Amino acid sequence: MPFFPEQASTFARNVDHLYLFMIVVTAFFSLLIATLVVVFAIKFHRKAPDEIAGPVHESGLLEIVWTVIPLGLVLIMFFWGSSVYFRITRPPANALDIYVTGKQWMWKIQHTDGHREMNELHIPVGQPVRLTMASEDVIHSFFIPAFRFKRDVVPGRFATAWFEPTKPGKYHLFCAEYCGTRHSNMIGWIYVMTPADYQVWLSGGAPGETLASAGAKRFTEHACNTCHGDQPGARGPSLAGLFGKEIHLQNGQTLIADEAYIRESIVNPQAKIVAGYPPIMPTFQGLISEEGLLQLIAYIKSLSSAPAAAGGMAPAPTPAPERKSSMP
Amino acid sequence: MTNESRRENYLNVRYGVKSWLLTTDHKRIAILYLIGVTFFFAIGGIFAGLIRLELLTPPGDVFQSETYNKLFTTHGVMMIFFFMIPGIPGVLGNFLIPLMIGAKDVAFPRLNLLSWYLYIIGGLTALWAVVHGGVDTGWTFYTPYSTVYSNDWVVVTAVGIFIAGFSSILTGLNFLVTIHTMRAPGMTWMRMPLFCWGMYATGIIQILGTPVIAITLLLVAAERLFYLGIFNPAQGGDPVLFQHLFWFYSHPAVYIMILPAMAVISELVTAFSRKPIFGYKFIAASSIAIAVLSFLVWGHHMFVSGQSVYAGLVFSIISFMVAIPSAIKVFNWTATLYRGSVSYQTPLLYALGFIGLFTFGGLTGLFLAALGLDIHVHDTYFIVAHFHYIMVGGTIMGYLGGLHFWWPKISGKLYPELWSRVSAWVIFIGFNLTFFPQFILGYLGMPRRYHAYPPEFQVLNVMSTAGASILGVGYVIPLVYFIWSMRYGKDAADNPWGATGLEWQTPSPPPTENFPTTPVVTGKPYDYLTAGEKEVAVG
Amino acid sequence: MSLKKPHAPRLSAYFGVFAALMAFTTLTVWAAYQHLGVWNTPLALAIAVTKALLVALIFMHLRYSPKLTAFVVAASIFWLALLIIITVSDYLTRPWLPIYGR
Amino acid sequence: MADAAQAVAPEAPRELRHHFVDLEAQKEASALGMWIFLVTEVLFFGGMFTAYVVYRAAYRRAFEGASNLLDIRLGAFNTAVLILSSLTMALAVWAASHGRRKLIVLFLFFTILLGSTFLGVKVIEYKQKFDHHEVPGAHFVVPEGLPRQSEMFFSLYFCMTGLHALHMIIGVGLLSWLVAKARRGEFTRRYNTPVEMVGLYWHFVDIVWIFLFPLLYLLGRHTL
Ligand code: HEA
Ligand code: HEA
Ligand code: HEC
Ligand code: CUA
Ligand SMILES: [Cu+2]
Repeated sequence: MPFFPEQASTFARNVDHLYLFMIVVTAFFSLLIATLVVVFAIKFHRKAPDEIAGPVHESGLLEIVWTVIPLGLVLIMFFWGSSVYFRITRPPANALDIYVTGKQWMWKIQHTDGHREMNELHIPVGQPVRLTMASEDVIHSFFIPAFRFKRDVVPGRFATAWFEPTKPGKYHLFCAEYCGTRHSNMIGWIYVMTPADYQVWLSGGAPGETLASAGAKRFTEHACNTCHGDQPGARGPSLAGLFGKEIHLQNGQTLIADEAYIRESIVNPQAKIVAGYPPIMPTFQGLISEEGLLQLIAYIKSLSSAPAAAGGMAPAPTPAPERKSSMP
Repeated sequence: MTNESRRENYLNVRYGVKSWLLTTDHKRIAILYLIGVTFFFAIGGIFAGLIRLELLTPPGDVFQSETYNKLFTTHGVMMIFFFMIPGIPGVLGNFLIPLMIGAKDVAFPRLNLLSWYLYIIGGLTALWAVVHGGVDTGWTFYTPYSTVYSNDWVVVTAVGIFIAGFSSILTGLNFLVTIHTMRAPGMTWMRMPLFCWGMYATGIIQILGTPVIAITLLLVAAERLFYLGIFNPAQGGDPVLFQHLFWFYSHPAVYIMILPAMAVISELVTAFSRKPIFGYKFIAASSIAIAVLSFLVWGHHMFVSGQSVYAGLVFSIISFMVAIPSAIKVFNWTATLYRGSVSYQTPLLYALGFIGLFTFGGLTGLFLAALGLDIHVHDTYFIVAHFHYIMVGGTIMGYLGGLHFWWPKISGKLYPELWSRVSAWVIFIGFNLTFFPQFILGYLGMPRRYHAYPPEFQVLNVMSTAGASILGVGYVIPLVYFIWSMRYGKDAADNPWGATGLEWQTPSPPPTENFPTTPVVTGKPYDYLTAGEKEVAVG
Repeated sequence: MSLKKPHAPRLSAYFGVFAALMAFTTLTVWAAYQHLGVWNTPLALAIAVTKALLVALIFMHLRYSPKLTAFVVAASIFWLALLIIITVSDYLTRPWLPIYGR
Repeated sequence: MADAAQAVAPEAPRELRHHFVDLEAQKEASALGMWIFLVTEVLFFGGMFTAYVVYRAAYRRAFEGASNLLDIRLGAFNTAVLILSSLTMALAVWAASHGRRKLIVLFLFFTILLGSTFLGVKVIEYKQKFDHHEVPGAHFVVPEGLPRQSEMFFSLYFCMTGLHALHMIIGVGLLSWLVAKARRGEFTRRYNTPVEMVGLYWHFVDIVWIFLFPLLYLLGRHTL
């Protein structure tokens, strides 16, 4: 019987090492306490019914020792745990973009080239994958034990996260956040393929239109183009080249336009007003489905990248958004 | 019956249902709690049995998915809100605090009775929802599932918990005021039994945390009824805000569940090693430290929820810090046994079981507090194993240990020693067989709240179910012999264990007013060397 | 923990506090219409805190109560601050890292 | 309770419950209990204040715009009414501590009157909101020129003022109970704890309003 799930991503090993360290500490202290308790209980067993123990010799030194040693250990655990965590949070620059929508009770997956999958995800080995996830209803959680990867998908905002598979194979995909009746059926498979197999998979099946062109359709459907039409005197700013650009806001702040910002600009435009424009953009909260939002964003992103990026190994690699400040 | 046992005491001063249902005597109210708590534990336990039955095989073949979801929701709600939280405070706290500090009753006896009624009304309300279809949100009521998608019984359950919350608040308030204002002459803070310190710390959490869950559940109910949208993303609400408010209470609440058990253990360890507790001040202070720190760590339940990574860092480090006072307690208990005069009677068996299982369960909590690791194990059976180790292996062991220890005082009777030892061992073995495999399951990736699971997890699940059946038998044995002993048990002496503490200075069972005359305390607690006449003068 | 201190303020203090509360109410309404930039809310809150303090100290006799009472009140404010500040700090720090945790 | 009787020595005052040493200890316990109860109330409202802070920061313009739809005159009037009622409550406590039976009843009566006035005005305000379809839920109509999230403001407005009003209603009930007791002459210089305790509660409810008023009515008035 295995005690570990397969190690199939770059950080699986890091997580397992930390796990082993914790097991050692746990085993040590559990055995220590259990042994002491049993030994004391036997050794100092009451010999006569009216026996009374000697006085207690309190020891400040002992108290300090058993405060400081655990303190040191937990500090190690904290720094170790956090460093693994930060590795998991920081995506590399050349990630493959995948768009995921969670919905009671299925996972809908869209590739930028238009391939769509249901409860299955095909990815090439050795290629960092960046997920942009949204939920249409309740909270779900995208969980791949073999990758030691999990991320809640909270409705109302995007969850972005990444992993890099290291071993071809077929792995479980679970929904880990309770989401209603068929929560335990919201499962699927992750297929990690060799680059060659992946190419075969890509060329098979007829991808529909690309995500970006689906988004372009929505762009006119929702009349975004009336204000963001790039015509002179348009009421809204041009969206060409927006993604990854530095935006100056009316209140003096600046930020980098990423998916979350664009999403917020659509569902809650009043929150961040671009400098030089009036706050007239209506909110589209509740009017555009999550899948639609993902398509719109793919479209807006496509306005920034080289036009011929579709297809190929890593369609439309996204620039790694720079970090704003020198936080740890 | 001997003459001695016909002495007037709180059990025989008055008879009849009314004399119980309208009593304001803290000891009788404790008995009322004992009945209520046992009832809800049995319900929660039966639901646990059904959960384990379903999980015997990989496909969901015994129940419908909907039913299964209601099973674990009801199991969690009943066990947490109607068994664990009111358990030790309601039964042992009520019975013992006034006795231990030398008071005639708690500060507000009528309020105390009201607490019990609120508890029962809340529990029956929640049960009503179960009978009529039931909720399937999990005990955590995460939005927007609970507010927009699940069924309307969420409202009824939330109201039930809301009512029980007030019961918990009033109990905490009562204990705090009692400990502040009702101590007997000479009973200074540093002479107070550690049990009272533990209950004091529990009271702090109860009054500061419970109101927040009350308002949160009220908002959930209101949102469901009036479509408010405070937690509904479609209307601009943020589900993660709900999680913040929920865990602001529900993390400290786990210490409402463990502090009273720790308080019991502190008493048991000294009594059965006939030795003053090692590091009295450290144990007392660590209870307070746990109470305060417990309010700073709630976000460790939200590491993968999309909470800010920086908030995650802070919650992680403080979660590690809460482990330190717990560690201090464990080490001090162990040191108390050293050179004691240790007698292996049943309460001590439970106490030792507690120390071992709590240590292990607590240490697995550290796995979860480590950010990088929690990402993998969050919402898997690892979590389920962690909290059952602490709550079943810890709190229930403490509760049963305490119940055995004070049973002679409560009932005036002795329980059968052999059977009680047997059941302690059965529980210990059954428990470990049930929950240890779940750690492995969790790390292998089996998510919790899963009605059906992939076949490769079956072996471990079968072990777990087997353990649960043993565990269930283990719990029924004490239930039977406690009831049996009330009629057929031998009469207990006033101080059958030779323990110190004011509660052992009064007859078993105590008279209504607890002490013939107000006791005067002149020395430290647990002074076994000079116990008896000199230190605790009655009169 | 004794109640032997003077129990209550003089009668005139009640009327004084009442007058002050009314004056502050007028002030806060007036201030709400002024363009104070970011300071509108802090000012309104400062006035509210002052008013609350007056009610607590005089009307509720907090000034004349045992230290323990003051401690209890301080604890409630402290815990309220914990709830609000820690929760809000999550929201404030979410955008710091532009990838994850949004 | 009956089982109390035996322990109370013959000379013990009527109001002394059996398990306390003397009246002073009893009063001390009640006061501490009441203050601790108020602590729980602070955190009870605290949950909503937290939600308010979070959403106000997220939807600033919606909140400011929606706040301007509240009637500031009614709000300010109610604030004054409540402050006045706090004064009469404080005077009632003063009267009780001097054993002035008639005055206790009078001041309590005024407090009830003012409390009811407050509730009456609240009813008017709620009615207006219903008429204007500004009540969140199925019939909510997004006010002209405001972002959709103004609904959130009204959700919080109704929750916060609604629970505050509920506390007022309970307060009025308690005051009526006190009036009945006071008329029977139950409060004396020596024993007046209930008046004091209800007083604490009433002042607390006033304090909650002192914060609700600027937070709900006074946002964004200067942007008008
Ligand atoms: C009584 C109940 C109880 C108690 C006391 C605890 C105690 C602790 N818990 Fe647990 N916990 C729960 C009940 C409890 N928990 C429940 C019910 C859940 C799940 C809720 C749900 O989602 O449904 C949960 C979930 C939970 C999580 C969230 C996991 C997730 O969902 O992803 C985390 C994360 O940090 C955590 C951590 C801890 C820690 C660090 C402690 C610490 O306090 C433990 C401290 C104790 C020790 C450390 C042992 C003694 C120490 C020694 C003998 C010395 C050696 C010490 C060192 C080396 C430090 N718990
Ligand atoms: C104090 C709390 C407590 C206690 C004591 C228990 C006790 C047990 N729990 Fe539970 N459990 C929780 C709190 C608790 N649990 C919580 C909070 C959850 C999470 C819920 C959620 O996800 O929302 C959970 C979830 C949970 C799960 C996960 C479900 C899932 O995620 O899908 C499982 C699975 O095995 C389980 C099993 C058990 C078992 C076998 C016991 C055993 O220890 C029970 C043994 C007891 C008995 C078998 C009853 C004994 C019988 C009697 C006393 C009287 C008999 C009756 C008559 C004579 C009529 N529990
Ligand atoms: C009524 C006109 C109008 C319509 C319709 C409109 N917008 Fe806008 N939009 C604006 C204005 C004005 C701004 C700049 C002010 C601001 O930030 O709110 C803007 C800003 C934006 C931004 C942020 C741009 C930046 O430079 O930071 C994005 C992204 C955006 N809109 C996307 C959309 C999408 C997608 C739609 C359709 C679903 C849409 N808009 C419909 C007027 C409009
Ligand atoms: Cu989706 Cu669970
Ligand atoms: Cu926790």
